[in-house]
Amino acid sequence: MGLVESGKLPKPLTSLLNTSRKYSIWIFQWGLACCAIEMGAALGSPRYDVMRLGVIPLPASPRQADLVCFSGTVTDKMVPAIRRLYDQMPDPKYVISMGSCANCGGPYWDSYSVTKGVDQVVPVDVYVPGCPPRPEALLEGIVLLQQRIGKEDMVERWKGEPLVVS
Amino acid sequence: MIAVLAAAAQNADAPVYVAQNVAFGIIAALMVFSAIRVVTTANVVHAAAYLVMVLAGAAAQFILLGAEFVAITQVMVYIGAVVVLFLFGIMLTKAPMRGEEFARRDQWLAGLFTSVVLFGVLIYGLLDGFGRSKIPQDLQPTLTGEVSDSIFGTYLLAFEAISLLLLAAAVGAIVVSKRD
Amino acid sequence: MSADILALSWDSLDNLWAQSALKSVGILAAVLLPAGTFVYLFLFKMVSFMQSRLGPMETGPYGSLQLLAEVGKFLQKEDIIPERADRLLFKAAPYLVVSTVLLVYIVVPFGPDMTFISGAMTGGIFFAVAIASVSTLGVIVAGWASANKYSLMGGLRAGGQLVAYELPLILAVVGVVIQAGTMDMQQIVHAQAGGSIFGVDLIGNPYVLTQFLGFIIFMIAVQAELAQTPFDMPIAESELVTGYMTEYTGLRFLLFFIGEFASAGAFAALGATLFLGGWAVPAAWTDLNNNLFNLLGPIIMVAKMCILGGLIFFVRFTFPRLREDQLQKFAWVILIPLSLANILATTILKVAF
Amino acid sequence: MSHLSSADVDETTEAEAPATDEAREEIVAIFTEELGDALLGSHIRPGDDVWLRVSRDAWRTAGIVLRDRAGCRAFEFLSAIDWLPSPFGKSEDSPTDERPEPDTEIVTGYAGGDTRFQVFARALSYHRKLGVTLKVDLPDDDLSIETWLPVFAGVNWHERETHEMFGIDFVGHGHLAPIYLPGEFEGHPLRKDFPLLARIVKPWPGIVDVEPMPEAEGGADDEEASE
Amino acid sequence: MLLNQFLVLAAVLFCIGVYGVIARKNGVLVLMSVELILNAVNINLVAFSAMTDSISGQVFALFVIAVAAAEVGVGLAIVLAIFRTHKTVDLDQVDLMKG
Amino acid sequence: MAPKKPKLPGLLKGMGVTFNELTQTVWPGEGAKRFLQPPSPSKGAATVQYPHEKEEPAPRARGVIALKEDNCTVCMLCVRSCPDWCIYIEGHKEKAPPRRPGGKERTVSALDRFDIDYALCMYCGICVEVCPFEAIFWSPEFEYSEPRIADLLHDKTRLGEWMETVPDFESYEAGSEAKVQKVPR
Amino acid sequence: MSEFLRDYLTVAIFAAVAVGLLALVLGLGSLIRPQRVQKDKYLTYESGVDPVGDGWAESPIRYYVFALLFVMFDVEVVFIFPWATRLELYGWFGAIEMLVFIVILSLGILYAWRKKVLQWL
Amino acid sequence: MTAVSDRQKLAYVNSQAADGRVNLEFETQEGMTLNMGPQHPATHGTLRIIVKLDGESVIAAEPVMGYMHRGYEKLTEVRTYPQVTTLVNRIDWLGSFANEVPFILAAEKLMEVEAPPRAQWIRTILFELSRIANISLFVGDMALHIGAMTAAFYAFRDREFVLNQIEAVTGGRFHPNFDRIGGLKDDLPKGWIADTKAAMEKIRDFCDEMDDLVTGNEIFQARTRGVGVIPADVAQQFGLSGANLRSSGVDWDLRRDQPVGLAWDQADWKVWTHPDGDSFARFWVRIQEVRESTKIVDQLLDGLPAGPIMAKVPRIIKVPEGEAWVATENPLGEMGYYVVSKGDLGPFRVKIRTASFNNVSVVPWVCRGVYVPDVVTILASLYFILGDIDR
Ligand code: SF4
Ligand code: SF4
Ligand code: SF4
Repeated sequence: MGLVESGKLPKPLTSLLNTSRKYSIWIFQWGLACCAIEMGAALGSPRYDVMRLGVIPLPASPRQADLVCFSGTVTDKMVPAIRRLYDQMPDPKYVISMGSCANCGGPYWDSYSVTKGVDQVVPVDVYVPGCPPRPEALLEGIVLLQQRIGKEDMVERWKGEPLVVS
Repeated sequence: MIAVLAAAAQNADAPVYVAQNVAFGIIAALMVFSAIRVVTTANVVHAAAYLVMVLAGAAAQFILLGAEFVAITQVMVYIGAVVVLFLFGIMLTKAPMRGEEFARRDQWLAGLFTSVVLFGVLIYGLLDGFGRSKIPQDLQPTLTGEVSDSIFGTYLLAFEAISLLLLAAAVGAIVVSKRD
Repeated sequence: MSADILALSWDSLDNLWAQSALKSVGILAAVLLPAGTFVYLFLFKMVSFMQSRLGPMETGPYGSLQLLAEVGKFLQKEDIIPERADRLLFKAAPYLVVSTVLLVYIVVPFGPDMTFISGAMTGGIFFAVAIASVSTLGVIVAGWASANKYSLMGGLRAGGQLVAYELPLILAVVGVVIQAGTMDMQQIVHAQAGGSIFGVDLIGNPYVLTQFLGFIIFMIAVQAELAQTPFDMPIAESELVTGYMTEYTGLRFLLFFIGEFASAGAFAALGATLFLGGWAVPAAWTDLNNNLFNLLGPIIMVAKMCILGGLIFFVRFTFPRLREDQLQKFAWVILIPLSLANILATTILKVAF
Repeated sequence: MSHLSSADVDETTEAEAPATDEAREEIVAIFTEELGDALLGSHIRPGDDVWLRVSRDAWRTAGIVLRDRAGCRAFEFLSAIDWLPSPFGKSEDSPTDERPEPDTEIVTGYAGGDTRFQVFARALSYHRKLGVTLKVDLPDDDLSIETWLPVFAGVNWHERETHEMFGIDFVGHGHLAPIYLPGEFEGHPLRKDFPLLARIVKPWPGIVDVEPMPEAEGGADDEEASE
Repeated sequence: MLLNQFLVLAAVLFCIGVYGVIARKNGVLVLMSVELILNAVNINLVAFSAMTDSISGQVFALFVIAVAAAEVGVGLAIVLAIFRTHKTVDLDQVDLMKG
Repeated sequence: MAPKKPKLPGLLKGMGVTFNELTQTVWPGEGAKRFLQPPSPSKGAATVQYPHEKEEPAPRARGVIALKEDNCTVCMLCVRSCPDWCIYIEGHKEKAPPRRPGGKERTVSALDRFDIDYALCMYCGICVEVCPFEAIFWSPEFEYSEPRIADLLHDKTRLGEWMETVPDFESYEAGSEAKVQKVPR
Repeated sequence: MSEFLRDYLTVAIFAAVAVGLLALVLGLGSLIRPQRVQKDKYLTYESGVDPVGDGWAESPIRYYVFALLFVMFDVEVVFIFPWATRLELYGWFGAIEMLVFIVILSLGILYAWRKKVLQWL
Repeated sequence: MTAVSDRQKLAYVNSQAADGRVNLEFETQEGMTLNMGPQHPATHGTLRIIVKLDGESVIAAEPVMGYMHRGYEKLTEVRTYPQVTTLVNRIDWLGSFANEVPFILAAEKLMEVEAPPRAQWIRTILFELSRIANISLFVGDMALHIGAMTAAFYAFRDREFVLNQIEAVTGGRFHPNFDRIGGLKDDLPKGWIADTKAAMEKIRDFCDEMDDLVTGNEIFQARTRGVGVIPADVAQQFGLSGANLRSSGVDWDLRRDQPVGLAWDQADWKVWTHPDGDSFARFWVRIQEVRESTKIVDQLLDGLPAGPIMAKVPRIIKVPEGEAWVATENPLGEMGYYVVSKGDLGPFRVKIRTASFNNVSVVPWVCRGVYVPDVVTILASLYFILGDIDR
């Protein structure tokens, strides 16, 4: 099988690969609710321009994505789709949970139809607080994620573990 | 295959001749294999893919024979257009993914028999008729201009007829495929 | 690579292996460089500036290493083949698309001696359009093999569109062939450099002037062949996700991606050669067979390609997209008759003068 | 809408005619004429709104009258009210506390009502520049009513929603599939007796010993917030 | 190169094509088999053209390609028409068309 | 305004718009002279390059809640009016020396725990508004993403640290009758 | 002849290089990329819901008509190209020949247009 | 509005409209079923549209929603009035402030209090600002769905100017929670008026730019003209409102025709209608509305009265018993709250009538017989917010 799992990859190469993952993150556009607009602003507004960071907001299909940002309310009806689309992304993949709704249910913590946090469905790498977080807060989350990817332990990740900083 | 070709093509003319033969052999084998797959594979789209191989092989053979223009035409019309037409046709007829249901007909044995017999007859005829006659060594690639001169000279009538034929085919096909 | 050295030693290099190796390196450079340049220069930077933002900035100075990061990333992406897909064709389709693009470059001259072929292959532009038409197959097959509805519809749309716009493309080229009287690209370049307009040969005769209609038709058709907006129905992301590429992941997707931009480069190269005078400058200025042009030629060529490429992406990010039926109608009702008329006009002028 | 209007013109009219509203009276008159006894109650807030309550059998007729006679051709919404007081206490109570004996007395709103469930709908007339709210009572043992689909096409989703949220049946609708909730969801969330589990499970944060309100304390620390 | 090597190749393709025409159920596949046959013919034509160093063979090959294109167009149109009426392209099941 | 009759074909006009933006970004400014200057896209673009420079959020921006611990009297008003139940306060009563010399000894409430769960908070500001003792304030800070959700629960030390970032209240536009308040430092 | 064949040998080599290179890159990728099986990973993507139907649905007939017209014109182009290179030689005669040819084929488009197959069905 | 009084036509419309409820049994029919959504770029996030295709033309389209259903109406029953105010911000998340206003007005109506003039003017200004923020995004979004990507970037860029102004006064870019029963939470900060006027200037430039880039573009027109025509009768039947209604030729704007006590009547502005009822009309009307809004804001800023921003209301708000319906002309269309109070701290029942729910219910009717790309055009031109549909 792969070189990475067997741990045969030399260290410099690992960090090179980490760096390239760090600077090339294709983000899957999936807006769920209000936060999606702020995500859209972060991705689409010239003022924030996430492309500067190497985050490319091109793919509309999970198959080409590295990062998915769950921005908004996760409802029980949506959960299967979220899980499936997350599954359909190719490894290595990262998840940002944006906004109180995705973190914890937020304003709808007591609602009958809202899931209390996207982390009950998929593993989350970075939580961005806010309701909605301003676009720069999302950028901060992305920068944080990039820092962590840069130092990430590939072996763990290749096994499908959540992001581990070595 | 390229290695052999390249090695052979390095020197003077005569080895090129050998290289041509080698190339012919390889391409021919590929063509025959693909042709067989065309008529045996269960999946129609695969059959089309194999057909592409046969057609490309034929184009390569044309190149070997110095008929550049025909070869490019083969690529353009057959691969670029006719196969696309086939693919559209296949998709229009709901090509089943694994087309077991569309395998052989009952008379496939008869078909096999016919073609084997036919093959025997043909081979006999060919060997008998052309023996070891060779394609001239100093074969020159045909220039497009010559083809053109021939079309617009000797075969002018045929050329115009082709246009009529194409028109007729287009009209016919539109009539047939348009239900209302 | 230094074209100078290459050119000097070209004849003495009788060793086929060395030649082939050099040519292979050359073609890779010819394909990947324009593709990379186009992606970085146009997709990342020019478009960003058009949208009053900056594009990649963090990866290397001004984001110049972004492309390397992309490749490195895609190398590590998992390769998913959907279980319902047709594995064989699913895998084969990207090869088909990319390699046909590669072959188009063969006939493009980059200098008086900077060609991949000798003059014996006379197919020239005819060869190029024939090969380019094969990539249609790749797209349709990719759409079909993914067993996905978006892909299938995207593939079909792409097929329908590519065939519809191939005709105006080819017919626009015919005008040039009539004017030059040859299909060989090198000779077309020389014909333009050495030509004259109304007896004035100061600027040669770049066919963009005499074949302006042809040029416009050619560029429109190229836009459609590349499936760029306003003709990007096959990958219309607001309807079909990413069309025929929807199911492709990782490297295979990257191949399509490279293929897209490499073919943008290829068509830009064809356009530059056919209409802008290729690697040459007007012959009145200098002696074209000067060895210098083996060095300058590629540079001039790339510059001209960038002009056309810039135009392509400029249009792409300005316009909305047409609907599939409008697109077909445009091709059949306007472009093809127009290009036929262009041929006839060129014929009459050619014969009359 | 007297007390809200900022235009002085309205204030003068308010002064002149505080209690009559001819346009809305006319609506009531139309309904009385068309429906007769089936019009069970009506309520007018002058210058603001009109409520009408019709009998269940006349529901669709009332809709057609509303549309064609009253000219309210623009459909606004259709929904229902569960008049049962919440068994989980009021919003200021702690949901986790021991709650008092639930109050089951049903008090209905404008235009009256007899039963727990009431369906109400509203349409707007562009000519008259007013809207009309229609109400209808549903008996507890038969939560069903004629569909309004032939009256307003747009009612389709509203009836589906009401069906899902209250469990009310719309006879003749034909496709009362769930509209919001996943298929496996049980219960009708907008009924008052539908519990919000999260509120019951989580301890109410306000129960720890409480400093008296600043007003009550009487100026010990007089830096109140501005409002 | 021998002339016969091309001719034999053509013969092989021809026979495979004939087999396909007879044995395949799917109408589209039958048409593909016909293409095989026509290709065999083309190879023959070009080979003879090279042998005799005359251009006519190639011109004829071009004409054959043109005719083949027309043939596929009409043939497929017919297959499609059959598919529309019979919802199948299985030639065994559309025998009634053979009248 | 009816759409003006286009003098140019709309396609060309559109290209003009984008082309104009392109030049504006690369060579910001007015007039033809700017083209002589070296291109400076980072000035011309609307972009604020986040990790290197930050935009200035409005002083009223609701970024994070800061706690002035000394002012809190554990009255629990904020807790009870929070729609999300995301403030957790625990306190106990303490005897404190009299406020004025000679006064009687008072009972004050000391704060044991003051946590706000920013994973749940909906940033509505109700708590800040109801607090009668000016103990909590909005700060426009927004950079506190966390890789672990538990870290989004800020305890009173962390909340106290935000206090430094609370901006002063601005004055009001003319015609206002509201009075400007002070942030206790 | 050998020059000619050598040119096409270049073509073959390029094709081989293309395929080889792509295969090489893919092979390289397979050395380092992860392979993790997840429940729904290999399911066809359909906006996150269960795929409906079999994905190979019937597609509209008009694509076929377009492709058909394309084939007709493609064949025409094949004849135009050699003619274009030699036009100078043929003069008015050649021009008229081609005019007739093109006009006859354009009748095809005209017919299709009249039959409304170029409109969206 | 168009003259539609004869009964016959009405009957016809009714039968037509009833046809519009498709309620597909998708598995059994002929043809190809295409899912757009819940994750699909065309559906603003999480709407799902099941499209039944014959080739490329749509036999039937059925929206499936609920992927964003957050249970507002239930949650309002367990929250107090201030808490509900902040909650309803999030219904139409682009025009948040506009969501608060009708609810607050309904509560005020029941309590019989009235906000002071200055508060009403500021309310109106913020209301129009949220309309601009909302619709300018629509402009870019619609262009994006038709393929003109750059327009979306411009929309996002110029929208920021408005958002900045909203944030400067309310503290939230999106969810202001600024309205209070009886007035406003706070007054305008210093310098805000001048900044806002500058922003309005920018927005007008933006409208002109969009006219050049998008509206006048021949391709855009070809894609939108005659696509998704909704006649006035059908629009009323389905309860369409807002620009969707006005673009069908119905001259109806709640701001003018049923003023609820804000300051719209103090400004000079115009209600735009368009006779065509197609996607282009909807786009065009909305652009004009942005222009009108900038005018309203400018005029109101000039004449802003001095005074308090809060009426006398008790500190703890209990709303007396009664029922009230208040609807305002929100960016998306008519948004109304039917508030039933029983005299508690919180409302007894709130029926939220959102514009998008009705606007989208016309989709099955209007999407029959169009092509797949037109579905996207129509959805984009109807302009809905998922939260506004599902609540
Ligand atoms: S966290 Fe707030 S802004 Fe984000 S989706 Fe939830 S309610 Fe909307
Ligand atoms: S801002 Fe709102 S949700 Fe957050 S702690 Fe304060 S009251 Fe609770
Ligand atoms: S923060 Fe304010 S409201 Fe909350 S407990 Fe402390 S003093 Fe009371």
